[in-house]
Amino acid sequence: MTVTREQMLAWLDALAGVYAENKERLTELDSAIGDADHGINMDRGFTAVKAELAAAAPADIRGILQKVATVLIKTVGGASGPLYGTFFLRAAAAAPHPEMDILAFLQAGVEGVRQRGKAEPGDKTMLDALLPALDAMRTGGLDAAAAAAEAGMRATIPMQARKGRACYLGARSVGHQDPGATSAWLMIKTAAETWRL
Amino acid sequence: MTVTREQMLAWLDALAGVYAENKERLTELDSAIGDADHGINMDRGFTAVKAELAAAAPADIRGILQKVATVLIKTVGGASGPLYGTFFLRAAAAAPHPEMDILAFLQAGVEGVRQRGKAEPGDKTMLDALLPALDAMRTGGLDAAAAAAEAGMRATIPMQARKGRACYLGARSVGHQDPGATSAWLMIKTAAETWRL
Amino acid sequence: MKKLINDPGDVVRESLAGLAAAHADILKVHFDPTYVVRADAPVKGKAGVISGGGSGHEPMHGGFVGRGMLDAACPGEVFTSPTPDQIEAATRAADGGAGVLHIVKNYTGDIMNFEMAAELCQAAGIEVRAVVIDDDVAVKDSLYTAGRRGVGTTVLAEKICGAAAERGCDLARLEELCKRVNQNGRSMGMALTSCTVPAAGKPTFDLGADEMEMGIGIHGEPGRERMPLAGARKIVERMTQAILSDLPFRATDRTIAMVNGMGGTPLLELYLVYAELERVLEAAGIGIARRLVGNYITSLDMAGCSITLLRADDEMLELWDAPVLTAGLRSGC
Amino acid sequence: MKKLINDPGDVVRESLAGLAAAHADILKVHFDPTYVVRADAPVKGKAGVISGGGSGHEPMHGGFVGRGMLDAACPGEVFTSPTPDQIEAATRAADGGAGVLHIVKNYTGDIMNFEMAAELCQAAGIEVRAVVIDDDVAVKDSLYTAGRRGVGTTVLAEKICGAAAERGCDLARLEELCKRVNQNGRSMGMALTSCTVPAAGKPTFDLGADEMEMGIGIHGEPGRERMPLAGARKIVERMTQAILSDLPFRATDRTIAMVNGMGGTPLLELYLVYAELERVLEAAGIGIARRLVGNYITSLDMAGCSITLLRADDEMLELWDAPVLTAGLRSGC
Ligand SMILES: Nc1ncnc2c1ncn2[C@@H]1O[C@H](COP(=O)(O)OP(=O)(O)O)[C@@H](O)[C@H]1O
Ligand SMILES: Nc1ncnc2c1ncn2[C@@H]1O[C@H](COP(=O)(O)OP(=O)(O)O)[C@@H](O)[C@H]1O
Ligand SMILES: [Mg+2]
Ligand SMILES: [Mg+2]
Ligand SMILES: [Mg+2]
Ligand SMILES: [Mg+2]
Repeated sequence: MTVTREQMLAWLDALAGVYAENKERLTELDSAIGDADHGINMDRGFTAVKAELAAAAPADIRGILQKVATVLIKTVGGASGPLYGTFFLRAAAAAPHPEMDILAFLQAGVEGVRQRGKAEPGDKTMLDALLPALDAMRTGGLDAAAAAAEAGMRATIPMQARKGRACYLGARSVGHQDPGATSAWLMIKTAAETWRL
Repeated sequence: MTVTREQMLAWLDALAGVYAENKERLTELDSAIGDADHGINMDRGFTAVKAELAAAAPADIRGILQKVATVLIKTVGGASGPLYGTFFLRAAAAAPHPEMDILAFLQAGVEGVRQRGKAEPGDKTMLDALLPALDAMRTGGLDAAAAAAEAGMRATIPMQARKGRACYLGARSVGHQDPGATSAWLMIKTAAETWRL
Repeated sequence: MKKLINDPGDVVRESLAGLAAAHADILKVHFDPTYVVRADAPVKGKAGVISGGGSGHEPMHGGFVGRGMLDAACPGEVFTSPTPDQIEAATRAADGGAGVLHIVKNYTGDIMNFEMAAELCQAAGIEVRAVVIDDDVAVKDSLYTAGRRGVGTTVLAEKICGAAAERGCDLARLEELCKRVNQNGRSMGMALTSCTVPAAGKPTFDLGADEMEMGIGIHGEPGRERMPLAGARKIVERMTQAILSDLPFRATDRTIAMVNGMGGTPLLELYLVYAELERVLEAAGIGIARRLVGNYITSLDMAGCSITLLRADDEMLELWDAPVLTAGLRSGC
Repeated sequence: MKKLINDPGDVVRESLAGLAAAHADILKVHFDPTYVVRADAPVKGKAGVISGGGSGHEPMHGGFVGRGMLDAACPGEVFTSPTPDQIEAATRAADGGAGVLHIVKNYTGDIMNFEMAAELCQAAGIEVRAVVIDDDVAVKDSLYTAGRRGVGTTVLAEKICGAAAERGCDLARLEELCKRVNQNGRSMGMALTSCTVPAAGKPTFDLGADEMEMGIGIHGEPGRERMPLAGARKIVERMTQAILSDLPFRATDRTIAMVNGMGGTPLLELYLVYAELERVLEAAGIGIARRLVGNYITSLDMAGCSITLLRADDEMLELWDAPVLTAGLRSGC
């Protein structure tokens, strides 16, 4: 399955809306086991992405993804900034033009997050939504990926965090859904919705 | 009407109890138009007086009143410290032994407060309880004095303060009972009760 | 009540013990009667400068004891004036033979206790001059009332007079200088929350989530008016206008400006307030020659701030720049 | 939410503008990318020392920029790590040709952003060494987690390494020194109230009127455990025991002690806490050679405190006493 430059722009545009809508919710989740800013960070980042692309969208998908990466790295900050930034940086490298293969895109991005954050599955991070999504993508396509991401996100609730701020809470981190896994699910879900093929 | 050394000690002992009981109430009143410490100040002062007298009560009334004055001046602080301190200092000067005339006592004390604080009747201070008490004492005796002090205390409610902290509130000081007028009433009332003659 | 204390009745004494332990190089604390005094007091031949008042305003006054500022300070109980015996003892400890200046904030209790102490000192042959600070523009002045409160200008007066005394200025000129600082200083304060007096155990006043108090003092007294919460810009404009119109300040005036926190407001906000103050003064053509941003004259854990502006002459500016070494304020050494 | 701010999104920028306006003699603030830098940077031939992290901890880090401490600081949004471009720009501005030390607090976000920045700097030919501070004894360390948080020891490391750099210490020795400070420093914090992130608008966590959080960090993260409110003595004993047993400290150790306020706790209480700390250490035979009492590494408007103990060697003590001139910390000049 591949997407065009226009579909990519449509997705990024949709994401800005999605993170704006979920700003409070993500921040709420981060209050419970973090420092109450994840929603604010994601909203700031993707609002900036939208503005940048509106001003001047690169001619090809790789250029677009590179721009998204640098904007996120410059504007998000925190842990999620470098992580999502690296996701798009690696995805850009993996993106041939004119069209982009979704599996290759996801594979490169998730691998980037894993390398940057050095987290393992079960550490209660965004990886717990991203890795299942990647596996499901291989076999069942985007809708399956979105469903797997959601399941992975819910699976973070009983986990005790071993990475990120939440791990400072030790056992008290159990019983809360990971904010980053939630923002990651929103990303895949939005892709499945905008790229209905 | 005169009181003996023993009656004087009984009154001072009773006052320690009265201000301990009314600590919260006086502080409450001071929160509304002052700085929330009048009850704490009075309680600290008369607790110290009680301790000092228990340790070593002077042989005559004048000595007792002088001791009360110095203890209050040293322990009460704030506006009420110098005021009540001066009250007892002047009362001491007016006290002949072996017995003490209540009217002379009250007259000297109230005059001392007036000179120290330079307040006028109607300024919403302890004087508004003390002056009526003094007048009533002349004609009707101690019970009348206590009743007059209570009326004077209530009369401070509609007044706008012109002296003390409360005057910083301007019109907002109206509608609240003056804490110092209240502690002054308690003083006269307790005298009437302990000196039942 | 949530405070890092033990028995509420011991707060002042236990805190002073910590102050003494933390700054033994600068000051000593004497108990019963209680006062804070310069480690090297009395300084022979130097006029002494002391102040005092209720506790709960830290670092004022004890934190301003040291070279170039106060020789001694008398801390009363929380929000309660110190007693005459404390003030007399502090005056004796500060007297190097050239007399002692009492910097008194205009509160009935402070005035009366310092008066009684001054009588005791004079009787003991120590020359004392008292200057009353009454700079709070929130309080309408009047002959028939206790007049204005003494607030932020007290800090500036202590720094400037302390520096002058350090240079050998005599008592008469110190008195004149302190009066001049008071005449040219104006302050206004506001509160976002009430403070809680330890011995009282609950907030002195209740303030709605969307209300603020304008024109407060430093003792948790309610202010002149309660109004809907506003942004920092509006708040600073309102406070500054009240200050500027009062003296009045004029374009081309050079000022020493203080943005002071009430104790519960973090620096992040105080610097933001300072930025707003500069904007307003620039528009009015008034220059800030020197400035102080931080918690200097506080009201326990109250959230809020006060602004103080002093129209400064060359002597004041020069004295402002002189070295000062205290727990709460240090520069030039 | 009750704060002296305008638009919550502008807090950091507006506050930095105030910092720059108030301390033009000490520092400059650059925007987009945002960093605070010494007025006289870069100091030719001197190794640079910079730090950074989320805002909301004032005076750290911007208030520690100046002679004898930091050459530059990168303030992120409130509680959000700065971004690599900010860190790279600050590093360039601080580089006098002898390389730059990055003092990084151990948070995943800070680590990753400083890592990415270091890669950019190395690519640009600037030598960078990063030392991670992880001194919080409240967090159980483990190979499988992000490890301990970096808290109070960061302030001591910035002072000591800044002084060493000022004396011409080279980058390699600075790195070694900073690691030594981190290895010998331990901290523990507690909260009486939550803080409120301006952009969030409400308290990060709810705490009952008779509850407190033990083992908090500096970002309003809930602590290790919630417990009934206790008196200052009990609280200090508990915190100090956790610190002493961790290193472990031993009798005859000489320490630099910091009693730090979280932003909403007044000095009156912090000095009282210091008195309690001295009592506990005396009993343990541990000496306090130097101390710091005040608000240095805060958590917005949170009420609470933290205690930091550094087992100091002669070099650290000598560097501690060296002159420092910053907005938030000054002595010896
Ligand atoms: N090492 C890591 N690997 C992968 N994801 C991580 C890691 N550390 C944190 N995260 C993710 O980042 C999220 C928090 O992001 P955010 O709140 O924006 O940053 P910060 O924690 O710095 O405030 C967490 O919920 C978690 O999913
Ligand atoms: N000038 C004055 N003359 C007489 N009484 C006064 C004067 N000023 C204040 N008071 C009395 O003192 C009371 C307040 O005492 P207190 O609260 O103990 O002192 P402070 O106001 O210094 O905190 C007031 O309620 C008032 O009755
Ligand atoms: Mg977060
Ligand atoms: Mg009072
Ligand atoms: Mg009082
Ligand atoms: Mg964060």
